[in-house]
Amino acid sequence: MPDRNPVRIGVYTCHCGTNIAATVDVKALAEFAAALPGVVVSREYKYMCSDPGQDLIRHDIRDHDLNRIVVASCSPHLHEHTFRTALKVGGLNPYYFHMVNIREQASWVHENKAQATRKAKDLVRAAVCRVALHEPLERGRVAIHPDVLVLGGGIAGIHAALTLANAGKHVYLVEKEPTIGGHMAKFDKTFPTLDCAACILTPKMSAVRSHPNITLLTYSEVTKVDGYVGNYKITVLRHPRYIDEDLCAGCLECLEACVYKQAKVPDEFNMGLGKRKPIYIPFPQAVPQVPVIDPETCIQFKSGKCKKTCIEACGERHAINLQAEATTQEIEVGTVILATGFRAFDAARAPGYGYGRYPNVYAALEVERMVNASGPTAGEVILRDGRRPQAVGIIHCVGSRDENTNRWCSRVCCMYSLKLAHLIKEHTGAEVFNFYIDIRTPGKGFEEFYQKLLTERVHFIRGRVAEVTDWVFDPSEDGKLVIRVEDTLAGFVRRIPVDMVVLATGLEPRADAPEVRRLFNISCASEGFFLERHPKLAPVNTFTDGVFLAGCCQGPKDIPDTVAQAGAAAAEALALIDAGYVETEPNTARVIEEICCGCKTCNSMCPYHAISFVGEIHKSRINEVLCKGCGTCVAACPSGAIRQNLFEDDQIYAEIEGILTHA
Amino acid sequence: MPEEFQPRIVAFFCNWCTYLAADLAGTSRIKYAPNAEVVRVMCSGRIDVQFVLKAFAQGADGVLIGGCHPGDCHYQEGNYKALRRYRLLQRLIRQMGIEEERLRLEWISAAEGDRVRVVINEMVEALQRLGPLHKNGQAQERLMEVA
Amino acid sequence: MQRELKLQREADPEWARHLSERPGCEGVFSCLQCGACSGSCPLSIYMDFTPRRIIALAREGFRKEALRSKTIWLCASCYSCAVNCPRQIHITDVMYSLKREAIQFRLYPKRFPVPILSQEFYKMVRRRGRSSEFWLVLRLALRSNPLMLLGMLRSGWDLMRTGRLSLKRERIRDTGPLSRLTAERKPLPARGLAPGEVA
Amino acid sequence: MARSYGYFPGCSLKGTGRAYEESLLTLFRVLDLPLAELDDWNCCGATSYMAIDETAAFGLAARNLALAQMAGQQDLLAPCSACYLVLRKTQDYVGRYPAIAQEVNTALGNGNLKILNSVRVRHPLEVLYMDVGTRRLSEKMQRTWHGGPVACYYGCQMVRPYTEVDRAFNPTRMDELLAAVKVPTVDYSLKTKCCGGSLTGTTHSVGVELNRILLKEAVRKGAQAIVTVCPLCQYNLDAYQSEIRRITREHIEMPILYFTQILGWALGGDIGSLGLKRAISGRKTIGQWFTETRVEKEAYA
Repeated sequence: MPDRNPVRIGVYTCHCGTNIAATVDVKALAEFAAALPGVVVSREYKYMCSDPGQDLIRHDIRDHDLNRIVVASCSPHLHEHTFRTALKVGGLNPYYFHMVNIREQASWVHENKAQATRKAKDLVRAAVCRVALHEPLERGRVAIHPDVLVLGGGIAGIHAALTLANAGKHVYLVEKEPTIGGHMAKFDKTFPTLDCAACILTPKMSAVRSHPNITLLTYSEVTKVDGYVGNYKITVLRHPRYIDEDLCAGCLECLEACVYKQAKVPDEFNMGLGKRKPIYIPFPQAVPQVPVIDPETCIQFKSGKCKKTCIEACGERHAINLQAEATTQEIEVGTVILATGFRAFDAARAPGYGYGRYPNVYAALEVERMVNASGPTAGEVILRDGRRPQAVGIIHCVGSRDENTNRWCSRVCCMYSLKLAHLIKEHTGAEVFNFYIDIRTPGKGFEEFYQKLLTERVHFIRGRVAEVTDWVFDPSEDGKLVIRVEDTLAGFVRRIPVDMVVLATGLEPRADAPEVRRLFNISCASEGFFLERHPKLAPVNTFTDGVFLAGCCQGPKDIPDTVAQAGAAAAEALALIDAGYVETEPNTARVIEEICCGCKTCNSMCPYHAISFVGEIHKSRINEVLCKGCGTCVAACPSGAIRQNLFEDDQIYAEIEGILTHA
Repeated sequence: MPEEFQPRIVAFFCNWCTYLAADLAGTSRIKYAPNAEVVRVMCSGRIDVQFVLKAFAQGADGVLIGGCHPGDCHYQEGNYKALRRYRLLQRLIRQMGIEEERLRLEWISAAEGDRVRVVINEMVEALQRLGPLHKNGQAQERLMEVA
Repeated sequence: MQRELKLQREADPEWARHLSERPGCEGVFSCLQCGACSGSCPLSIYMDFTPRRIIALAREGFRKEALRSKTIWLCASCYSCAVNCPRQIHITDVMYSLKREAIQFRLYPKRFPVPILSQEFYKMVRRRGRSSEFWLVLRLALRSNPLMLLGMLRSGWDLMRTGRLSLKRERIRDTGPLSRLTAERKPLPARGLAPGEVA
Repeated sequence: MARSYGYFPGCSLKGTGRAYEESLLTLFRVLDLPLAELDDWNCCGATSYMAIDETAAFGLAARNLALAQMAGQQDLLAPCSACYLVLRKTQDYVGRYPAIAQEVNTALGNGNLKILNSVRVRHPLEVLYMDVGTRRLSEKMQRTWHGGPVACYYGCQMVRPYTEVDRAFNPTRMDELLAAVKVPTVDYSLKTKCCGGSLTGTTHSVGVELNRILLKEAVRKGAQAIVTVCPLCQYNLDAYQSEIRRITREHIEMPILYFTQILGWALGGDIGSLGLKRAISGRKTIGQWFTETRVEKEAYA
């Protein structure tokens, strides 16, 4: 209900250091505001968001008995909450407040001080007109379902899931592939410590499997998301594995028994360098320890004429069911952590480097598998023809820092290239050449690792490779791959013959990122990675409450950063869960029954089915719990019978007038 | 040389996409014309036909509506409703003798900071070509009737 | 011992800015100095400065160094640099722009054939609308190095006997627009001219 | 009724590049695709003009575009890579820089010629690949190749910086066209390396060296001839072989053909009107390869 006391407005202009003050004449702005109708106090201060700044507001509320507050500073997305809390502490209803964005929308985007100040004045005038019409509002509360969905079973998802599970929360860990482990499971060693990836990852993987609080759904995808923070309904599609996870003991005798005596299908986990059977387990430490049948290559699925030796081998357990079909499962959670990871840049998109044209040009992940003791070559670094390379060239920034492909720096390539350089030299004793634009080692122990490589006599040539070719300019190059590059430090162009070329491909968003983004109603940054709520202050939050980000789906990062972020995301989720409820914004819509003519126009407008038609009184009614406050129905109502808190028509009219009244 | 005409634009930006794009433009220090002033609404679906007419009646030379790309609406389909009303409005203002270029609808996602610059600058140029709306007497009368 | 030292007063940042505003030259300030251009250039190995270093010189405002280099004349406009550049800089156009300036201010090695060819070609086409290879080569040789003709006897004869050498002087009917075009030509502003340099 | 293509020969095709024009006309005749030579066309400006006066350079090309437009042509064929690039680049820059468009227009305007970018500048290679297609070529094939494997040389300005004709890296359309008429090609890594253009005339030694490299690598890859798409490339590779032999004592002697000559021959064009006699190097080989041999049609029982 509107309060009767005369409006007494306080206007506070923030300098934001010089961020605002440099381009907007804050003094003039404050004086201008002081003269506006209803304004009792108008001040400018260096940092309104700081404690002294907020105290200023509180004291004025007390001393000048203000009942409306306007702060002209930064974006409401940054500090609206801060100031509303200040009002609350000052004993005023937090919704007697309006924020004016004179930083992102004035001082930072305009150069002419006069014009920027003029615009700031208009905006402040608009806010003053608007706030006068504000009414006190109360936030609603929604209980939070304690279970959590973690999407993606790489190191990020695994770590987040374990953190939550150890805190006693139930976690659904959904993974697209038949096993968890993600990219990290493919690595041999990790930089800069060179400790073995498997040794630090597999214990966590088995912990996931055995944890009572974790429901592991591998080979599965989320296909539908309903609800909102606190109460999400998630539909999960489970692809058929053709082997029952509960019945299978993981003896793997079915693999032995397969009619294919020799593995002949290119093995995805080994980047096609190795072979697998139609019935297979991605890698020995896979979790769950349950094989999967690939219907594309299994004879039974292709021709229906197979001895089904696998089923025989399984015997009494009857774990194998070739009739199995995809199933869907509904789960209810309160919060979601997205840890969907990245996709490695496709080296074929850098045509000058001959990937796919010259057999001995490899992408980094292929070499990762090669140097891995349990990889397709048992740790041997060899060429396609089995020879050992005598000289290897590692080309940095493939698909990164390039207007023709991806603009961004992928952050990990420098370090993994150094790691591969070290491992290749160690395994083969070959001469190793690194071709780089800049070496970026901003991390604990990174620079030291670089130094170590330099002393190991690995060559570092500063120059972006122009091309990899088999063109023989000099007899010494016969049968080699030649790397042509300007050695920008030596100052001349060089041709360097090598046996093997490794392309340090960058990281890019997964192909399915846009779908995931839409499912969970979050945003992507221009390059396609998921967008965090604030680059510094809310790096794991999204603009959708209750949905958090972990790992490379938010942007390229290395393992330690990924794990740290996963922990942070888990903590954010826990904070919500343990609070037990979330406060909802009061900007919901309501029907003024006296005016409603029962035309039902609004009923179809609401995507949340919050509007129902009450037959007996022949009027529509809005369920405030379901209403998300978009205001679409308000704009649609022909008789103006629907009103929206905080976005009342007259408030917006006042704002428009305020903007357009010439000073 | 005569002072160049500075059009006034009222911009209705949705809270989740276009307003964030404007924030991004700010944090990236992208410079654009100071002629557009933003009214924040939760969703472009909230934008009432009356808001736009009111803005014109109050002396705006142009009105810009910014929402999420189709399919990306934070409220699922508010932007489609906005699109419908925009089409209606285009017909309406044409009948009132207001040039269509004075009303513009743009889908600008949170990632498209530079798009804000492009759109607003384009619009300012267009309006400078058209000149002030209040010079258009007929339109003024009609506006007074409806708003 | 030869001393190599550059003083900042020898640089002309204004010129660099001006260069960066010419069509096709916008990118110079976003150059990474990665060397992809020089690496892919088939002629960089003959140049006194690699294309990358030309960009470095240009954007630091070392006008004379850039304009006097052989590099800009060796550029055969094959555009490898442009398609390889991770910043999509139109390096070929930068070279063209430098050539234009060097010719306008006569900042090229004396009797150096490439600019002479350009000028002869320019004259011929402006006057007649088409170029006639035989006469073009003849004028080039006479103005740069007449001995050149001796070396050309063989290929000249080859062309003659295969009927590929036309002594006809091609010409178009309507040369009006062409002369108007060349009349349009507006010279680049004279910047940082050393005494003795004529514009 | 096949639609006709506007045809911009450019200066070289009337001189050193005659064989290219002759074979091109023959090829398009056997494909019955009419070519309409642009009336009163002028020099495209090539690379040299740009080095003197940008506006004029664009203006020269623009005049041709305008002529084509007024002649009502939708496509303008430019067989010479340099011509193709200059015309294509002019359209690009006139579109991108209003200032340039303005100057060029005022200059041409008086001669009531307006630049119109509606004309599509095209290279014969791309026309044959897109409009005719490999399938039709193999169907129309009249003679079977009994010559050796060839190296397809695309050069620079046809594939860079504009990539409508083919990819900038490892283009393959010429190889595909030749494969369609059963001509074996080798994997030639230098297919887009520069021939030096006019450098053979200006900084001779450098220009010749570039061509030596191109020829030598072709030999190493087992090619017995090089196929080109540009009069300047053809001339450079063709004219200096004897000189290269003299300097390097390497025995290099191979025909440098135009792709239009091979296709024209394979499709049954009159051997006399393919300009084959205009070759300087490898004349003997050419004589042996380009003979009257018909495809033996399999008899169906």
